[in-house]
Amino acid sequence: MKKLINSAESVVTDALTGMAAAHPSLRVDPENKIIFRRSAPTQGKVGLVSGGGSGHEPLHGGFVGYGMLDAACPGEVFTSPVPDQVIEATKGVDGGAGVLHIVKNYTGDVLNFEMAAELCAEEGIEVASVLVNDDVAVKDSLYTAGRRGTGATVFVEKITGALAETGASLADVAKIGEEVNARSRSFGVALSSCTVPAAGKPTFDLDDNEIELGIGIHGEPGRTRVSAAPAREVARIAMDAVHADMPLSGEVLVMVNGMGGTPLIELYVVFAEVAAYLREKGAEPVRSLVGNYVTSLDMEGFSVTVCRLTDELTRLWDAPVETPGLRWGR
Amino acid sequence: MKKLINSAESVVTDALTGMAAAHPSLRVDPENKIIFRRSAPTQGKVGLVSGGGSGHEPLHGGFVGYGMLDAACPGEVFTSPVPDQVIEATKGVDGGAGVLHIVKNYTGDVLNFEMAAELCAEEGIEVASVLVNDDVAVKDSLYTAGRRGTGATVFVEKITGALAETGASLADVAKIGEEVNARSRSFGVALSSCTVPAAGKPTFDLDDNEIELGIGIHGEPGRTRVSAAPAREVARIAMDAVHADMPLSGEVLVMVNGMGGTPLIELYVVFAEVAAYLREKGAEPVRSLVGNYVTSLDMEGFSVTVCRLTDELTRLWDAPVETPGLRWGR
Amino acid sequence: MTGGRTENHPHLLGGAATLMDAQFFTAWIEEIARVVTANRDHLTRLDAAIGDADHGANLHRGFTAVLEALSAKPADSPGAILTLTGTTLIRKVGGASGPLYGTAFRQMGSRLGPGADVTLTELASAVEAAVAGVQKLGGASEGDKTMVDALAPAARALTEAAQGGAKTGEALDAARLAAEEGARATIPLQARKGRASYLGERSIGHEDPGAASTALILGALHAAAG
Amino acid sequence: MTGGRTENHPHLLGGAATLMDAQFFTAWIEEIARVVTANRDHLTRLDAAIGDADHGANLHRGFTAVLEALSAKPADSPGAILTLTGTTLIRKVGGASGPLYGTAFRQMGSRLGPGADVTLTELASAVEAAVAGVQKLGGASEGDKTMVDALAPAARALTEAAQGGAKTGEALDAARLAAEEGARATIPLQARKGRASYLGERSIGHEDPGAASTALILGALHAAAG
Ligand SMILES: Nc1ncnc2c1ncn2[C@@H]1O[C@H](COP(=O)(O)OP(=O)(O)O)[C@@H](O)[C@H]1O
Ligand SMILES: Nc1ncnc2c1ncn2[C@@H]1O[C@H](COP(=O)(O)OP(=O)(O)O)[C@@H](O)[C@H]1O
Ligand SMILES: [Mg+2]
Ligand SMILES: [Mg+2]
Ligand SMILES: [Mg+2]
Ligand SMILES: [Mg+2]
Repeated sequence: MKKLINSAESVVTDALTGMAAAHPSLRVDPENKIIFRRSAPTQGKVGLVSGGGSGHEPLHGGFVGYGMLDAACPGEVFTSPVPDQVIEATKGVDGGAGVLHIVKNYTGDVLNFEMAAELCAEEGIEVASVLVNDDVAVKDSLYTAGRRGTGATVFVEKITGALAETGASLADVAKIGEEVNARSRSFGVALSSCTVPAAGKPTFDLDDNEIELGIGIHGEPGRTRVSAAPAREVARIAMDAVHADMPLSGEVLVMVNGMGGTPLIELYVVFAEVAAYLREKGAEPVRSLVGNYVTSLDMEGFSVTVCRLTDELTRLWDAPVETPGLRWGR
Repeated sequence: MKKLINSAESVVTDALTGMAAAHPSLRVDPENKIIFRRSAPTQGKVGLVSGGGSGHEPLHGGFVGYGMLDAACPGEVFTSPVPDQVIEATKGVDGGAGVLHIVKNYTGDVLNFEMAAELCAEEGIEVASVLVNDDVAVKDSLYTAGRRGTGATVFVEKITGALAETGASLADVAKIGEEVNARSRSFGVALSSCTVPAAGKPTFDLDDNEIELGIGIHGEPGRTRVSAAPAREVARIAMDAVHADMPLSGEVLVMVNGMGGTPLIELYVVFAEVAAYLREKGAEPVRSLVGNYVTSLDMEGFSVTVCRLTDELTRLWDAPVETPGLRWGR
Repeated sequence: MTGGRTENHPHLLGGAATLMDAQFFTAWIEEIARVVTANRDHLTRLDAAIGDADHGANLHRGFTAVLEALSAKPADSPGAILTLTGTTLIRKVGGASGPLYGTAFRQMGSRLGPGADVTLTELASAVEAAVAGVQKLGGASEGDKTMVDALAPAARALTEAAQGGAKTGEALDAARLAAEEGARATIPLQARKGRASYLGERSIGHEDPGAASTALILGALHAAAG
Repeated sequence: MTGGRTENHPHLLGGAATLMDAQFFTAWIEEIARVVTANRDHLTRLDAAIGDADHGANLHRGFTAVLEALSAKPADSPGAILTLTGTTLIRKVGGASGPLYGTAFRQMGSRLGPGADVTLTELASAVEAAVAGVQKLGGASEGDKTMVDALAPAARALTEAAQGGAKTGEALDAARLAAEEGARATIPLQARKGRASYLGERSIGHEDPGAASTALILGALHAAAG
């Protein structure tokens, strides 16, 4: 394993130190591992807190700022944050209008955020939460922990963030978050495994002619392994999975997301295929993101996330945002 | 080799098709391989054209838009564009105030842009050019092709772009480009080679405990190979090389740039070390970029670029920009 | 896996009615920390196969913090020791195993209450409370391929041994064996909870990391008894 | 490397004064396209060692386009064929080798002018013009480890052979040998031009890809003569 780190133990803290140095608009607490807007809390505004294991950068810390999150709690690599972090973040962003937790659906994230939410509620902070579970590769049934939260998290954070800036109520902000989640689906493909620093070697092994379909964002192996194929076919497999679960139509927001080790030139090649697929199905990609947004350390591969827009969602997507990872309109 | 492409032959065209689909603000000509602002040319404004081999995305196409380039000409992977592309781009952005070519100092780029500039001049378009040569790993002497242009290209494109929007003259825009280049230095480190699609295998091989110092952005091997080391030491080697060539002081703009295969979490770890180094030398990183800006396909590694700011340069850096790769202020 | 023992309480092997004190529970926690560290890579490898390759690192971080917490403010009763252990795990581990193991230890601590000495029957009841706490929080049943598959049989074995008047040493050995067997028995199962459930049928053929660490924790309990 | 020949002009082996016509130059270009394709990976590997691993792909793309251009609008004189070749290389290759080889062929074409037949002396002068064009554009001297190291000796060998009254076949063979020797002689050199110069001393020990492709181009010239 070769990585640009000082040690597996310090990687999260060291990266937070870098974020603090790079982004004066953020207030970073590397000790307790919390990233706040420098101006937090905003009085009268619903506070937005998200978090999860590290290794998915820019998610979540890179989405703290005007029009998106108020704070993020990064855990150790691929390990959900502990309740203390979430509690401190929640208190720190409470501007009197309640706090929304945006939680990706993993057992660890759910449990830790729930414990924190209970304690915050006991201390009189109104907390609601949105659970993101967009990954169609997981069968959602009694026989699994439910669908994973992946790419749609970016959409949920952006759109709830935009609505929160308008002074909307906690219930309304939570509601739109759920709507975005309900209208979004994702599917991921890996060309290589990632290497968790503390583990020191790849989580799984792929032959030079194999790819892994339906992967998550923690190096969990996917559901099937197939032969490597041209981008056109791989994109079609991913989009077929999305389309089978949520028929594609109308105006959509689409993200072709890199898993961390895949260069932008390849993501654009995939995006071309995804856009062609959408048009073939009668859907129109009116908004898009192409790049690294929800990564899995150094994994090579991509995920595609589609959200069926409404006029309101499009308007909120277009609203100004000013974070290290997403910025427009100011 | 596993890549998200359809074929080595079509990768550049396919990626351009993706860019066209993703960015309505651009007018992309995948056939002739040119990326224009949709609104080009802007009458009365100096037109800015850059270009170079593909494989460095978002450079250059991702920097086309308000406040930065008017057009970009991507060549084949790691191969400078041909004069025809540059000529068409130059004509397409000429708004009557002349056109600036921003050229990275490689034999191929220089020759192809020069040929194009001559032909454009013959057709009555005023063309000036700025040569970017910021890479301190190359000894600039009679015995080399001169220093390579790498990370400083982003700074030159941003700052000349900002000045051009003010209606400044071609001579002034060229002059500030040269000033940015003269005040900037870079150094790159690879943890792995890249794989050129048409070559099908890594350009060079590195053992699991080796890193390559002083690499460029085309998979050229660097000047020395050393044992892998903690980020702190590697960052120090890079910064020592920069500091030895251009003593660091005052307010600086600094970019920690990923080579394509390195995740953001590691780039932030490096940035923390770079910022600490700068402060140790009495310089202050008042502006920064951390991310993938000038990549080398799927190479793992980073480069660091430092520009010693002036008040004017800071103001122009802060001016609004709206491109797929850099955006703020609008 | 690496076994072994740090501190012994040979007197515990004496008879059914032998009491377990704060020193015993401290020895248990220390032994857990030791075996977790010794098996850190093993647990991470198990987690790499069907999860996200962090279970070893998570428990190592957690029990390292528990040792620090215990030496910073020594808890004086078995219940207080286990409660502090659980609280520290919740505060330091994260992931799924942090809240789950944290709850397990906190449930044991609260079931034991403030008393200075613990009988085998009380211990069995505490481990039953741990099982109930984990199941309530995580919603897993036996057979879902989780830590419950090792913890629940261990609780049953302890309860049966206590009811049957077994000696403490024998009872702890039975609990250890039941946990180990439960962990091994997760291998052919398809996961229905936690991260491994995403794999569907591909989770079959691998031991659940949380069940494996539970077996280590029960092994440490036996080892602490000498 | 792969050698071989496509079309032969056995009459050219006849005597010093034999003339080379448009058919001969077409055969040369076709033979270049063939050997470049056959040696594509070899050239790319050479470029990987001290450059950016694209030289084979670049020349393959370039000469494929040249073949298309020649068949789209057949040029009828040697000079026109070489000029079209050079122009096409400039328009399709990019990189350093595109303008340089493009200029080399355009210089040859313009030196040969519109005549239908070319003498050995005229050919030698044309290759000298190619060398001058490449040197003027790229600024490289012999010994800088570039294509000039193969092209310049080949031009000298041709000129000497022509002045010495050699037969065309012998002269082309001498040029080929000089180019091959020149390419081989780049191995111990440290590069001072082009991408390889960035490597400093590490460029030593590798053959320059452009010199290697020049040797192939001169080999194709000899092969075209039969
Ligand atoms: N719902 C659940 N109920 C009981 N145990 C669970 C549940 N979900 C996960 N686990 C246990 O947690 C273990 C994984 O712990 P760990 O790797 O530390 O956390 P994470 O899965 O968040 O990375 C699994 O092997 C399993 O035994
Ligand atoms: N200044 C120069 N003068 C002559 N030949 C040069 C010069 N620079 C580079 N070359 C030749 O070009 C070759 C590289 O061509 P190619 O790989 O196609 O272009 P690039 O270096 O742009 O990738 C080198 O091997 C060398 O022979
Ligand atoms: Mg985890
Ligand atoms: Mg090249
Ligand atoms: Mg895990
Ligand atoms: Mg090359």
